Amino acid sequence: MSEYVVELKNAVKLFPGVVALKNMHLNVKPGEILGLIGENGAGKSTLIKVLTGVHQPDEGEIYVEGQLKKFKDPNESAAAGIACVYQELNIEPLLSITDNIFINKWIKKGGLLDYPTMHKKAKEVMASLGQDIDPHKPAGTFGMGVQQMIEIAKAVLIDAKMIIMDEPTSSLGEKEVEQLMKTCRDLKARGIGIVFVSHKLEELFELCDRVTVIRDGEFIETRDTKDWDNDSLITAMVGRSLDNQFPKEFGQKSAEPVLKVENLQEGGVLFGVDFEAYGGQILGFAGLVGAGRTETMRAIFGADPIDGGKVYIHGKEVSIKNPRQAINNGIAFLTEDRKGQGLVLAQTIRTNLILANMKRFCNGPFLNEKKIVESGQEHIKSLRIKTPSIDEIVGQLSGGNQQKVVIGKWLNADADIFIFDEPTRGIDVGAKVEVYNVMNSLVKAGKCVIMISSEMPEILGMSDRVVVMRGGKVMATVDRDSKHFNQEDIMKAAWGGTLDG
Amino acid sequence: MAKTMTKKKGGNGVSLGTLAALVVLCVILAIASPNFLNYNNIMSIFKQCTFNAFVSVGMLLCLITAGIELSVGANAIFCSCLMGMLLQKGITDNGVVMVIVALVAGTAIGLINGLLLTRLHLPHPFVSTLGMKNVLWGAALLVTSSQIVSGFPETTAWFGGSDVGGFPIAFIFVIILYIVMHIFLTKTTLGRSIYCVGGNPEAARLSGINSANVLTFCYTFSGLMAAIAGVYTTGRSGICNGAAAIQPYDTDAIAACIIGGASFMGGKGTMAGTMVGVLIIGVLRNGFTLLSFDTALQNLVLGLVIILAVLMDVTRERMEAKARRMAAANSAK
Amino acid sequence: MAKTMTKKKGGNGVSLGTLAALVVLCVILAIASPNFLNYNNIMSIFKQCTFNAFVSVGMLLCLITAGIELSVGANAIFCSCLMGMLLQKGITDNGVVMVIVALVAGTAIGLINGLLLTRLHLPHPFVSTLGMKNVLWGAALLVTSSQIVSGFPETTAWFGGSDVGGFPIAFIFVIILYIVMHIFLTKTTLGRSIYCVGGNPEAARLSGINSANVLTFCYTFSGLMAAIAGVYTTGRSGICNGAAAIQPYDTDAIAACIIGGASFMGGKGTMAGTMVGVLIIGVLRNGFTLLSFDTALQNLVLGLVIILAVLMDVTRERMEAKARRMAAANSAK
Amino acid sequence: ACGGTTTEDTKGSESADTSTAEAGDGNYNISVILKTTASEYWGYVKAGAEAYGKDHPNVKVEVKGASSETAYDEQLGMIETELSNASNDGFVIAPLQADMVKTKIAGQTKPIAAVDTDIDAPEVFTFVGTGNEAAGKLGGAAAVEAAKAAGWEEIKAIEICGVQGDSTNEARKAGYMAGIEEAGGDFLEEETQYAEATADKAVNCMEAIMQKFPDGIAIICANNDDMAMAAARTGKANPNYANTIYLGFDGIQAACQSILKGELTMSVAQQGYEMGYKSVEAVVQKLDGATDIPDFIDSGADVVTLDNAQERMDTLKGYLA
Ligand SMILES: Nc1ncnc2c1ncn2[C@@H]1O[C@H](COP(=O)(O)OP(=O)(O)OP(=O)(O)O)[C@@H](O)[C@H]1O
Ligand SMILES: Nc1ncnc2c1ncn2[C@@H]1O[C@H](COP(=O)(O)OP(=O)(O)OP(=O)(O)O)[C@@H](O)[C@H]1O
Ligand SMILES: [Mg+2]
Ligand SMILES: [Mg+2]
Repeated sequence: MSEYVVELKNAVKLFPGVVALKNMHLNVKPGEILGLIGENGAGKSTLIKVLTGVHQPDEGEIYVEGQLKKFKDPNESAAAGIACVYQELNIEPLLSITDNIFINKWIKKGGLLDYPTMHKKAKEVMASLGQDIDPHKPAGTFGMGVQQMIEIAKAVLIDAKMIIMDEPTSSLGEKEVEQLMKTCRDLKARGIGIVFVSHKLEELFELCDRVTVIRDGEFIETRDTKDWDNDSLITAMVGRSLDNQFPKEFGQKSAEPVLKVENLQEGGVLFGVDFEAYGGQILGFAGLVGAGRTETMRAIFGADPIDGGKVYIHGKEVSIKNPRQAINNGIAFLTEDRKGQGLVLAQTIRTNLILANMKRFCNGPFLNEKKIVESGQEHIKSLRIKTPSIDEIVGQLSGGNQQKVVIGKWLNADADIFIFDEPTRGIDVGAKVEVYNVMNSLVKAGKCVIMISSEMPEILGMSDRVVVMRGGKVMATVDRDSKHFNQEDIMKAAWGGTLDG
Repeated sequence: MAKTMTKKKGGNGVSLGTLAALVVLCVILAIASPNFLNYNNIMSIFKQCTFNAFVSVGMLLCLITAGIELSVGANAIFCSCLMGMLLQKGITDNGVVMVIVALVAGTAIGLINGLLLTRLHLPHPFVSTLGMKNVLWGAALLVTSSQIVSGFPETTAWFGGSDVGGFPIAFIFVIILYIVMHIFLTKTTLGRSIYCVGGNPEAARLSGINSANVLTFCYTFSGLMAAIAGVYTTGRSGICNGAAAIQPYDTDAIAACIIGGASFMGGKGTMAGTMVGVLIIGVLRNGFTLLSFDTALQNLVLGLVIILAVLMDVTRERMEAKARRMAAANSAK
Repeated sequence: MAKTMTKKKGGNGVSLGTLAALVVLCVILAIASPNFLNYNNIMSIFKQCTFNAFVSVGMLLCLITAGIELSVGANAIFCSCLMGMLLQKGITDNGVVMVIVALVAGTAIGLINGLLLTRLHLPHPFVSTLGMKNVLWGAALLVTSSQIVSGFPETTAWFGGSDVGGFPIAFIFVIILYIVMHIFLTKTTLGRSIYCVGGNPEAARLSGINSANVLTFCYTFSGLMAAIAGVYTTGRSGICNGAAAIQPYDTDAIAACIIGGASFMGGKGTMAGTMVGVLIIGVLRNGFTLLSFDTALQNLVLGLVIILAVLMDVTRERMEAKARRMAAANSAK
Repeated sequence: ACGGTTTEDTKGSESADTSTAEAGDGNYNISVILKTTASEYWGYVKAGAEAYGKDHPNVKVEVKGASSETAYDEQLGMIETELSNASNDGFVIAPLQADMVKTKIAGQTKPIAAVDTDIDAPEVFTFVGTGNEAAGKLGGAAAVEAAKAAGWEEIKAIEICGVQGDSTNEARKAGYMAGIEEAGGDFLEEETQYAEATADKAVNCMEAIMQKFPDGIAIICANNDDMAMAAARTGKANPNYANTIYLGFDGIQAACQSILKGELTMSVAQQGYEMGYKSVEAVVQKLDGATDIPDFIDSGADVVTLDNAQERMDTLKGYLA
């Protein structure tokens, strides 16, 4: 009986044109939380899919409690007691939350499915994850946060020896993250081993017992968490040191607001949102999941019909009925759901990059491929998109690299108002800095940047002003130099508290 | 997608809009033709619906998996011709044997459709089943050497021909079948897996559902349904004719399922809805004959109704969605 | 999907597997029948391909948007019958006028298909175009009072009938059309948008592409193509016949596109591939005549070839992917 | 006269002419393009045509047909292909759309014979057949007589049609109507049902007819035997339709059986085998320079009833053997 519940030894995994893993190691003790970190495209998800039998390794062995195992499909790994929360949401949009949670693990009574029991259990487990919702509802009607929790509920429900979580917090707000960490500690207490993937270092430091770092598909190093610090961790994963995680730079605040929103109304979601955004500044949007930040931006961008309210750009009232008009008015909107709303997964990087502004790459009606490739290569270099070529199908990039493609797309849209909804979701620390630098250069160029983020450090690190939302209303607006510009007060506002003065 | 997700269903999963369409249709016909509501006529509507009712079940399963089954009609006719061949070539005149042969053959063909899709990794069943449709059409003609066969024994005719108090046996069977399948789709593991595979194949795969087997099952089952339909039509018309294989049975079935709320994107569709779809088409065709419409008018009206039925449903949904948003807005005030 | 994404194409975007299928087919026929390679015969193959070539263009656009267009054939026949009506009812005997009327009507019908889909938010074009198919079939019979009309003026016959040195004018037009459309799809913004709308309509919409208009364009254009096909068939056969609307033109077109690499999931398909698909089907039918296959065999073989053509392609892809993995392996060593 | 014997003796006479045929300048390729080969009736035409080839070693007969009687474009393609095929010496065509064929064959010099359905074009030197209209007329008249015999006072007739707009369909309809009206029957045209030439739809139509005319209709005539047989079976269940006259078209074996079983009453029979045989024969004679070929060769049609059904069935079996 080995000391490890699961052990992976010198695994190799090849994809057409890509070596995703070369002699990879990983081992997890029962009742420990192992952090796994690495740059985008380092091979974390691949490593995980090898452990769960989604991919079969070209070389290498997997041991579960000392016995050598070969997993032909996820069933076999589940049977061996390995559960997994995959990086990408895998929701059955049309089926109820219950169906989603019990997919292929249905509870039966007398040969037939026992829905009463399943609904009950589903409600319980979702509640234990802090989501009080009706499990009969189709999962597709909920936002990403809830859907992420459904995925976690799936894994928690089966009694596993080891649970793997691939970036579970990337689409969660503060509150959900807290809930999740609590859940993890409970599982750990029950002697279950947990692999926890995240690009948020503070989460790893807070939660994990040991942290494994991988780079370019290779195992780099595993240490106890106390033996790591920010710099050593970053150096290990990006192979160089990063002096500053939030390289904030300041632009020239425009005299007049570039974007002004008055009393924005949308049935059931937005109840009179007002705010102003200035050029040369980053306006942060803080709030809990479901606060209405995304909906606000969708409304401004013309993605959803609004029921009332005014929008001014450069002091001129504009009526924006659809995204095309928004873009023509110089607005760019990087959505929070890259898979569903950001990318055409089946198309190449080349095509996705020009999606938002084909005009710019045209001579007359014809596309200028030369121009497209040049600017494409530039983005791949400046954003460090890890890909074999510009003609790679976006669907096959790693999660973080997909996110970078979306950013590239909007940089091409030559807008002067940039709305970033969770722009660093699923991006590694190195790449985050690159994204921040992009924002910096935008504000330096006098552009107006709006950044929705559920990561408090990011909000505090990068914003010039912060709008705090709750329940479809603006609770507070905090300037960088105000005394309220700190985690406590902003969270207080997000929870519905009021800030004096 | 969002709008389809919020789709409100009646208890058993039939969309009210389509049900309304059926009712409206019946009212119109009842007014237009005195014979419409007469008992015998309603019975013949049931008889006329039966064939489509059978093939639609198989079609529905395939549609739920985001697939399609274009060979259902040809398969049915082929099975019917197979029975004819046994008789024609004097191999047997035992009705039971004929029926068994037909059922086995139809199921086997369904299995082949399934394997083509899952084992040979054809991109979409449209192609394989379209090919199969042509193959079966040819085969149906070959086995009967392009002749019409008649004079089937009573035992064969029983399923398609007999009734209790005017109520066709076969339709009683249909009703039972639909109830059983409703339970199957809503209350069994395999049934749910079918929706999962159709709604999000990747999710199904990652949760360890063996998509390949689920798909193969659906197409095999569809084959069985087609075979039963073949046996039925043989008994009903008393003859078999390979040339009938080109009839657009498949489009009738697809129309029934779609009108009943199924979607090409998969993951949607119910037995109750499909039954309504089948009835809408059956009632229409019956109306045509009662009012002796000519082909031109028949197609014109059929086409319009198909569009309208779905239109009604969609509009209803969107109005509902709007109403909900407004309600939410006010409640928030 | 993943596997289809890695699909390797020849320069102009035709998948080599399907091309091979065509070549093999030709070789077999050349051996089997001395007349196959004869100039006149090749010309008649082109003539027989032309109709399908036209409707397949429209079909391809709709397939790329993850849609489908089942009314192409019926639309073509309707346009042809419209010309017939003008003649029959003595409204005009001016060929040019007839052609213009046909083109306008066909395009308008396409527009209606598009608006049904985008403005009335029907779930999937299958239903609306299926309905439209029936409507047009009926309409075609109505306008000609179900009679075959003949005796069209020379001007109408020109497009369908005339040739330069035996080479049919219409097919020259087809070749030009395919080249232009190839450039359109690969090199213009609208063309590229069509692929993106097919791949992910929501993402396209949020990127400022007006998905609704793109879709409407595709169906309208498909209508125009159908109209041209209608004018062609009128000129070629010298008559119009409403009953012809039942012929499975739509499945021929779909088969051509799919064989040529299009997908029901949208986002895929090329002009070159489609041309190969059209030729495969045309060559087959021609071969049947030369070898005087009887009907049964024709259908059987057609079915098998449809399956095989796609099968070849899929297998080739998978072998390629394997090869690339091996390459990666060695490079890693 | 029943199909059987006539064909026997024509065959006899053929073998006589054969000598002259061989005396003519030798080997011919005759291409026979039928409406389809996917039905029993056309099977006989095919058999007849090929039989001539067997009787005359110097004549090579190739028979082909579209995949269904509504596959207009396929036949158009076939005709093009065959006309462009240099090795053919003569053609026999059964047109799905006569006018269309007319445009296709314009200017052809090789002899072309029309079979089953006439083509009114100078290039066509003869038509072998009866014409669907004439045959239908025959059947209509016979049906009315039978109905009178069966004791119907008012002789109403309803037709179950095939594919609307299809020329064969329209011709047969016209024939039935004329035959029935002339013989004093009453052809209810506005009651005409359309069953797309398929048995199962015919059953639906029959059920509707019984709905609308509960106390019976004298004559139900269908455009082919499958529809007629299916209708007859359905009608038998209803006492008021027990002695209705069910009239089919083609007189195929299954129809004969059905007649013998007492379901179907009668069927109009065209002599498919003879048509095939004689049409090829005519083309060969033309090639041999014969000038005395009539421009209409009547292959004869008759009505199959209980009296001659058995006989006909045996003959038909003989053809396909
Ligand atoms: N199905 C696939 N086909 C081809 N290449 C793939 C496939 N899946 C992953 N890859 C490649 O394998 C490498 C590792 O990808 P992986 O998703 O494991 O990275 P990751 O560490 O999870 O990155 P992220 O932090 O962005 O999720 C990447 O270069 C990616 O392009
Ligand atoms: N993760 C979620 N959980 C629950 N409801 C959500 C979620 N995301 C969206 N919604 C729905 O949409 C409305 C507004 O959500 P929105 O996405 O705008 O919030 P947000 O502040 O952007 O949260 P997020 O951090 O998920 O973007 C909510 O009232 C809720 O109905
Ligand atoms: Mg990953
Ligand atoms: Mg959001």
